[in-house]
Amino acid sequence: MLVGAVFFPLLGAAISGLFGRWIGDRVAQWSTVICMVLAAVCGIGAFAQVALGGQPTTVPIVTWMEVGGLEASWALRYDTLSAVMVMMVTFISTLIHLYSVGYMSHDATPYRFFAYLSLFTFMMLMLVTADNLAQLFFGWEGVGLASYLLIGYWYEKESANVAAMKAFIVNRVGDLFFMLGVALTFFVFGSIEFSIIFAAVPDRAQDIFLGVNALELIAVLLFLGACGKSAQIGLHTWLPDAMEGPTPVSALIHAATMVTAGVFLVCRMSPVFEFAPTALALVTVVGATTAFFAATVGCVQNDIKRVIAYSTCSQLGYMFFAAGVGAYQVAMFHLFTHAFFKALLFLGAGSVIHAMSDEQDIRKMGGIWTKIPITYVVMWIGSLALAGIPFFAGYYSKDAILEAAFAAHSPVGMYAFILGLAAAFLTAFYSWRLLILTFHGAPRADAHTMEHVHESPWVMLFPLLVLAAGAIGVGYLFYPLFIGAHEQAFWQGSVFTGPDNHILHDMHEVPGWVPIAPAAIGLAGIALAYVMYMIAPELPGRLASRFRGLYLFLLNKWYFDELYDALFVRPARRLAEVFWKVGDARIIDGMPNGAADLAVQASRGAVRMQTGRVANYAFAMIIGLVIFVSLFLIGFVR
Amino acid sequence: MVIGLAHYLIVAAILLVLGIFGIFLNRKNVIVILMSIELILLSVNLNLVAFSAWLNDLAGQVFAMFVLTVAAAEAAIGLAIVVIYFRNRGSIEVEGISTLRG
Amino acid sequence: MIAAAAFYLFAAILIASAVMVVTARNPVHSVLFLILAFFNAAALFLIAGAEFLAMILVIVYVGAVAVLFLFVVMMLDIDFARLREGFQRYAPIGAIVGGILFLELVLVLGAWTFADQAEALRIAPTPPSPVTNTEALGLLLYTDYIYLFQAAGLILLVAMIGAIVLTLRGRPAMRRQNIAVQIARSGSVAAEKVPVGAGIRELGIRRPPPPEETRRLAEPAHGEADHGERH
Amino acid sequence: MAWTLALPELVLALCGLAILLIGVLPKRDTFFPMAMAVTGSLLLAAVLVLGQQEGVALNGLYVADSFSSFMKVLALIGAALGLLLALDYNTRERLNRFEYPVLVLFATLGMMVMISANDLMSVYLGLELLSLPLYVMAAFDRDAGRSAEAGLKYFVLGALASGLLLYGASLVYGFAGTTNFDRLAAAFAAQEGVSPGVVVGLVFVMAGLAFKISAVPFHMWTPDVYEGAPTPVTAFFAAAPKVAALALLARVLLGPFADLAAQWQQVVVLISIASMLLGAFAAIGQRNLKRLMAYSSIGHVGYALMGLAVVSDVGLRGLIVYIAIYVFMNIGAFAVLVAMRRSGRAVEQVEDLAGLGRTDPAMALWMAVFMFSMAGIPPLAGFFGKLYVFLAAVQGGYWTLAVIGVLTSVVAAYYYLRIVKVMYFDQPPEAALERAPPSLSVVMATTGLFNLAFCLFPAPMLAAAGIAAAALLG
Amino acid sequence: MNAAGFPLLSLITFLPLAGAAIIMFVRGDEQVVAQNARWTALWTSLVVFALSLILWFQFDRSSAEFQFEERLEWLPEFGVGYRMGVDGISVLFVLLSTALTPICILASWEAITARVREYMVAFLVLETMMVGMFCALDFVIFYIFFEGVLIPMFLIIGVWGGARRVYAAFKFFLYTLLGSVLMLLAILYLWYNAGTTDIPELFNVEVPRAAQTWIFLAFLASFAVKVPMWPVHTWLPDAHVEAPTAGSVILAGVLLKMGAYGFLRFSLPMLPHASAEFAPLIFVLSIVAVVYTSLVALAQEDMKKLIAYSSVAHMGIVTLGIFTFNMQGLSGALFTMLAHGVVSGALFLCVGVLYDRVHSREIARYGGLAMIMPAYALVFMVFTMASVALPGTANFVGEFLVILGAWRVNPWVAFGAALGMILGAAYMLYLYRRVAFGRITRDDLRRLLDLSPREYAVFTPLILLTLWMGIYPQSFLSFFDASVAALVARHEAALGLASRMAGM
Repeated sequence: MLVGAVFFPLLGAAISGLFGRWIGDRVAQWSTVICMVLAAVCGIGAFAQVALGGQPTTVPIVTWMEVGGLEASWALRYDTLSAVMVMMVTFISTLIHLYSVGYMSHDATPYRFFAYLSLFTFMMLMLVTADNLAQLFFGWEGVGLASYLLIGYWYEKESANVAAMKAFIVNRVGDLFFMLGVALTFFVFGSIEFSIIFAAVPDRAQDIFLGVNALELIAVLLFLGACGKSAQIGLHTWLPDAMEGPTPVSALIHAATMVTAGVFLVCRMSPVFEFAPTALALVTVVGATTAFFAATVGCVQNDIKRVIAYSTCSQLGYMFFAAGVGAYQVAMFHLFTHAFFKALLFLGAGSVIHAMSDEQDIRKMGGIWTKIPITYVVMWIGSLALAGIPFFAGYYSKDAILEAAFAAHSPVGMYAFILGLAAAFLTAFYSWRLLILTFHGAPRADAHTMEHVHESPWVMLFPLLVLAAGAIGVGYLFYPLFIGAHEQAFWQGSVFTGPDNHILHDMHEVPGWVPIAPAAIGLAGIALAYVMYMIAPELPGRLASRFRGLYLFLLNKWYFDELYDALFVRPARRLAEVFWKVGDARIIDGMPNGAADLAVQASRGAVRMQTGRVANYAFAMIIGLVIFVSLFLIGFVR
Repeated sequence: MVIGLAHYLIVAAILLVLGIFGIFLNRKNVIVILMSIELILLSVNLNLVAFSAWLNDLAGQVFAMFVLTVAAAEAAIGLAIVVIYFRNRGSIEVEGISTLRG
Repeated sequence: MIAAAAFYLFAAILIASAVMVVTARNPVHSVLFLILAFFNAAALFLIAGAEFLAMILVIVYVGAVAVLFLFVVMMLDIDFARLREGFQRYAPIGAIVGGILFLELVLVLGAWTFADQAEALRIAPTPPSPVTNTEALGLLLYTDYIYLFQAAGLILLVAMIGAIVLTLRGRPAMRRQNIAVQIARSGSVAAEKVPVGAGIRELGIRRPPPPEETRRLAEPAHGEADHGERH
Repeated sequence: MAWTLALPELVLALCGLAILLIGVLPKRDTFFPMAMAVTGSLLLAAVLVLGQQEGVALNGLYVADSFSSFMKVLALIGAALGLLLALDYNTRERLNRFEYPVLVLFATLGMMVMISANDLMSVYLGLELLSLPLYVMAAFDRDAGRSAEAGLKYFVLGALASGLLLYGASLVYGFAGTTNFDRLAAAFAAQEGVSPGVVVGLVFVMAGLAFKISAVPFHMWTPDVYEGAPTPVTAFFAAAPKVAALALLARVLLGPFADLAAQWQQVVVLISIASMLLGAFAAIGQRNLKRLMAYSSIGHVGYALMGLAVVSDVGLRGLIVYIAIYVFMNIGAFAVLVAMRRSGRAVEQVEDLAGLGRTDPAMALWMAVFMFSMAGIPPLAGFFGKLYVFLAAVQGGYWTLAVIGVLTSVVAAYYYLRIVKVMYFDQPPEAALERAPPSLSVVMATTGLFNLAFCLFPAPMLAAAGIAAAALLG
Repeated sequence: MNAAGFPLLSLITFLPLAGAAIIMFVRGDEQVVAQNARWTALWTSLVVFALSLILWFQFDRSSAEFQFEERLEWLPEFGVGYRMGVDGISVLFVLLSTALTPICILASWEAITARVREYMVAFLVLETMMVGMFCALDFVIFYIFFEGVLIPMFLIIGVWGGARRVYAAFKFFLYTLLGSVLMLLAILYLWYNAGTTDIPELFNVEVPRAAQTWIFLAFLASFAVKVPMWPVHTWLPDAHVEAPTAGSVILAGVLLKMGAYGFLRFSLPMLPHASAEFAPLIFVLSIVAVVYTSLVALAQEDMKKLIAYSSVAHMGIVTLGIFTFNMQGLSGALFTMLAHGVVSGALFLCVGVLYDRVHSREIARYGGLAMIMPAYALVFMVFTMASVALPGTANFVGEFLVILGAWRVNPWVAFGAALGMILGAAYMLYLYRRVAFGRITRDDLRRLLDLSPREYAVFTPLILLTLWMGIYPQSFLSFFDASVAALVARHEAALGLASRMAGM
């Protein structure tokens, strides 16, 4: 069962990917779906056994590499942390597979899509069940690959290809630091296996490396790696572009699972982070900044999926600063709930796009809520959960995060709290901006499109409904386990909290206004959106022209892409050109070519002596003779 | 005033240098070049004879003898080559019409 | 004293005529000065006591080699004027190199001493007075040096072969009597006009060709081979 | 009696005389049988040399030892192979006069006298016995202006060189008191200092010998004569006489003048470096194959001299091995040159080889083997030649020599490669080269296989060379 | 005798020559000859490969000693002998060579139509030289094989190469020759110094400190060119671009390894002090190689040239790993060599597939191939990902270990090496995007056929190998574990560093 949860998706991927062309699209699709269902069953079983049943275990498979003290094995480490992830991933992935059957029905090569999707799931499972950093990195990069493939799934679209590449390369920047973090871990601990590392952390707490605390450095490096995968500010640029992929991909990868890998990593490495307060502060600051930054950008975007993408980015920021203040469990909880409602939002958006004949610009939508009521409803549910409206899933987790930030009683905690509140406001605002622009008002699409607006087939709606149920219920259901009363029994130490870390306790002690504030502020955001887009639709345009600078700043995502382009991409290209055309062709090749020229010159010189004249030849002989005689005599005199 | 060995040797050295000088001077005229070489050989013989006399050793004269013989043979061959060269080129000029160079 | 005077006289003439050999405008004069030089060298040999060599020098060199030179110079119809061109151009540098060489040689030769064990090293000491120079040489040549003597003989043989192979031409033009053809021949005797100068060309001797012909002749081997065939 | 020691020379001389006698009988086309007879005589002499005893004979003028045996056999084989190259070519070019093999025979006899020389007089006479036939052979195509010009240039410079050698010999004789090598060696060994006259004389002698091996700066005749002389003659020039002259140089320098090593060594080093450099660079732009081979041979002599310059048994052994391998590479390469014919005409430009890899794969293969071998690329024989001289240089600590040696070998590799390139990379012209005649194919295959297979069994030759070197160094 | 009971290594080495001889003597119609030559070459190489598998199974992985040793007298008085043997470091390279050769022959099946017989002969000779080089246990024998490789490779590039083949062939030949002749001098010095050229014996000979520097530089001249390290790498792109596909495969797959192998086999064990002294220089050069050539690769417009530059970058990782002198670094370097041999060879084959069809290597000429040739696109993707060292593929293990090893020496070095991760991804994905993705730009591309069964046969083993090496590298790592450990131990003992290292 434990093994099955991980490897069924691989089986599905292999069947679909290798034989998809021969067995036909339908067989390929359904074989992957069946495999996923099996995996989900196993995943839930594993969750029950490991997390609920309290039997953490490690399934060794085979030694991967063993080089002079470095040991890395293929093994499945099942503790609560990974069991939660396994269950969530398999479950949501199954739903999304199902959804895709409908969504991709008009595609040319669905077997390929499903193979990628299953492959991704497998990689993600490898990531979460890794028992050492190398295997984690395997999954880490594997999801990167799958993400690359899926973003670039419509490879005929140039923008999709560029986005895919960008995703991979930006991720690689993070991976670079991850890799260095692994190297340093090995250097410090002599091992990269979690069990050994965690056991040795306290002993190594005072190690100094390059003048800094080694654990701090490890934590920072790993966090930088996590930033790449989880699209934190600075390395976030790939995530909005990744929306070029099919919508189920965005739902699965760029909302529910892959992007949360960074959060997972921080939680997984919590024993190290706990001994690295500075690193944690960094995590908090970065997380909070991202939460706010992404929310501001989300407010002005016009692409339905991009808005949700920035929202994802923002929510990831929440998770990070939760982890940053030491509330890993809270971070995981938000991760868990977020997976449901964000997948729901994306799939809902997909349903909208599907209905609107692949239109993604919300300015060209509107007035369709009657035509696709189920989608409309689930989008509402998702948005409510996202905005942290009480009793929806998001409420429990988001509230907890802000409480934790407040309870940290530190400057960075307060910074996170304030920005988190602001982001909550913005979140609510853009969520309703989206809802209103998409579904209400006068139809802004052309008549032809409007005629075709239709509700999605059941195979797509079913997952939506299940997720909607999740978005409503999981918060309440799992609150006690994740951060509530049964927290200790549930985590069983798979998330480490230091002896001085009482944040889970402290967060229940915060002043009364703190738990209410997010919900209140969320409602305020909704209200503002309602005013601006429902009551006075001309207001946004006026504001935009009034604060043109700010608007453009936000619309252009704080000019990050332009900055990177000017800072890295273009210099790199120019440098490449210079290295090639000047460095290689002129300077380095100039040496051998110049030497060859010299040789030819020397040859000409040597041949010029060969005049064909006997007297000259004799002359040369005599001169040679005289020189030698002179040499002798000089030597002799000396 | 006694005639020393050095006198002979210096006469021979002068002949040698003259022979060499002759090769440069008569760049084009092969026959004179051949004669210059004869001068060189003459200087050698003068050397050998002088040494032979001063060392009281006949080996030098024997050597000179062989040199004479070979020089004669050499001259014969040389002149034969000059003749065929002249037949082919219509001149014994070895400068301007040299086809072998580079 | 007389010997010294004679030495200086002969040496002076020798050097003077050597200078003339290399500087004379006319090769015929050069040969004649060469002969003079040989005579004087023979005299120097005599003073040094090498009578046989002196005789040989006169007989072999003057009698054979120099005459051979003369013969060739006369036989080949040479445009001497052209050969003098560029005569002076390289003289200075040649003189410098020659001068250096000469100075070095003087430096070295002046330092001659009787080698330490030269007495013992001698292979063929000059025999005491009753034996004449010729006799002594003869004894040596035919006994101790028989190996080299034979080698020298072979060299002369090779020289002969070489001279023949290079210069002797078969004479296809020389009519041998072919009786069968003569008997089979019918009709009258035909008179044939022989081109002027053909005879001398058959000997392989030609006038210097005009410039354009020079170029043609300068071409590689095959053209020449054809040419040779035509005779 | 002592003269039996010189039996090979005597037999060869007698054979030569006999062949000459038979040859002058008025008969048509005696070239081929005479050539065969001479080849037979050369091989007979080689057999006799192998059975030769060691010792000094003929009033100290002649020496036979392992060194001389090795070099003589090498020279005889080189000469025999060189003669084989001429069989077809001379017939086609109407040079098929019987004097040619006879001249080869006497030249070879001259080499043997040189190799066995134990006296400056023997040196001179051997040298002349070698040189005179060579002068004649260079001009052998007497109706070709180039051949005559080559002969003339060779003769004039050769005569000058032997004049210098003689002058040097006379100085040595005068200042040391004898011309016999053993006595000279004994004298120098006993003496404290040495008279400058001897040293200057030695330089003159070296100049004369350097001329024969065409070492810089006494090389100037080489390209012109190689180009002008008929190709088989060039092949002959490039192989056997070099063996003899190098052997003689080694014997003179390491025999009587071994104790003056300090004096002559620097000259040999300079000559060696200059030769390597010139051989590497001057050939780069050459288009005429024979000229190219001339420069190449200058370079090879430079490498061989490196073995001499280090004055050690390893060095001498390197020299011996080098020259032995050189002979086989060179004869092979010239076999290809001799075989180059297009539309009945002999051709000799590099471009004429174009596309040979397609039109005549066997010939191209052998040529490639020779070229790579000359470039010193393992596993071909040429590499081993270089290996041993470099080893000697490194052992002696002559880093300058060694480094210049390896660098020039890279430069030289360029032009060898160029030939391979022309053969294999370029398109064949309209009219392909004619197929090689059987006699040449045999020579190519023999020498080619030698070059290929040398790496398998290098030990026997090295052992023989070791013995030879030991014999010379005592 | 040895573990196999018969002279296995010699057989593996020289069997191809026998095949070449057979091919040479085949006569007849050109087509028939060509076909016979192909089959003979293929079977010969397959038999050789099968024989070499004995090494795989019978090699004692726990021992650092040389195994399957053979000894024959060759030049006894010089202390030179014909000695063959493999240890953990070399055994896998023998296998790599023997495995790549049949693949190359198969890959040239239809690509080479002119002078097939000569081509196959050249290839088999090349195989002999490669295998011999890795087996040689005598320095002189090693050198002979090391340089002997140049001859067949020169011909392969020059005769069957592209437009600028002459320039490329000469550059390749002279560049590498220049390097290796300097090494020859160093070999001669060692030879003279030790009186033997037996490699195991030379390990025990202490080379004077002053001489070590010079010898190291001479070795560096040779191996750096062969590797190739920056800045002597420029011959490689030219050679790769002009060489026929199979030639590039061998060049990238095996020949580049010869330099790194040389470092491992000679520089490190024989010259420990100089190696340690020069390690910083090597690091700098390696990192420059990684960054610089990666950037240059980014600007390329020719597929092969791009992959060639990527090879330089990867070899930079290798040299870096070697000079870390620790287990991880060295093992990583070795593993990267093997992985790079498979992966970049396969990448060249991928280019070859296109070249055979379109006769162009210009990237801009292609686009949207994923649509027309899905199987090809998949294969290409696998190797692209392997080239960017995605975990689970062969390259990752090596690169990972090198970075780990490098960190132990100097974090900044590790950082430099890791920069290659980003740049490598950039240029490889950029290439893939332009070739396989995007719209189909030209109509003639629409008519292209997907992989043929023969091409499947070429790629399948390589894909399997790539994944195998990525997923279960232990079966390869275990081969050289003992040998590398011995190497590290020897190095540390020589430097007297053992105590210091233990403390870390």
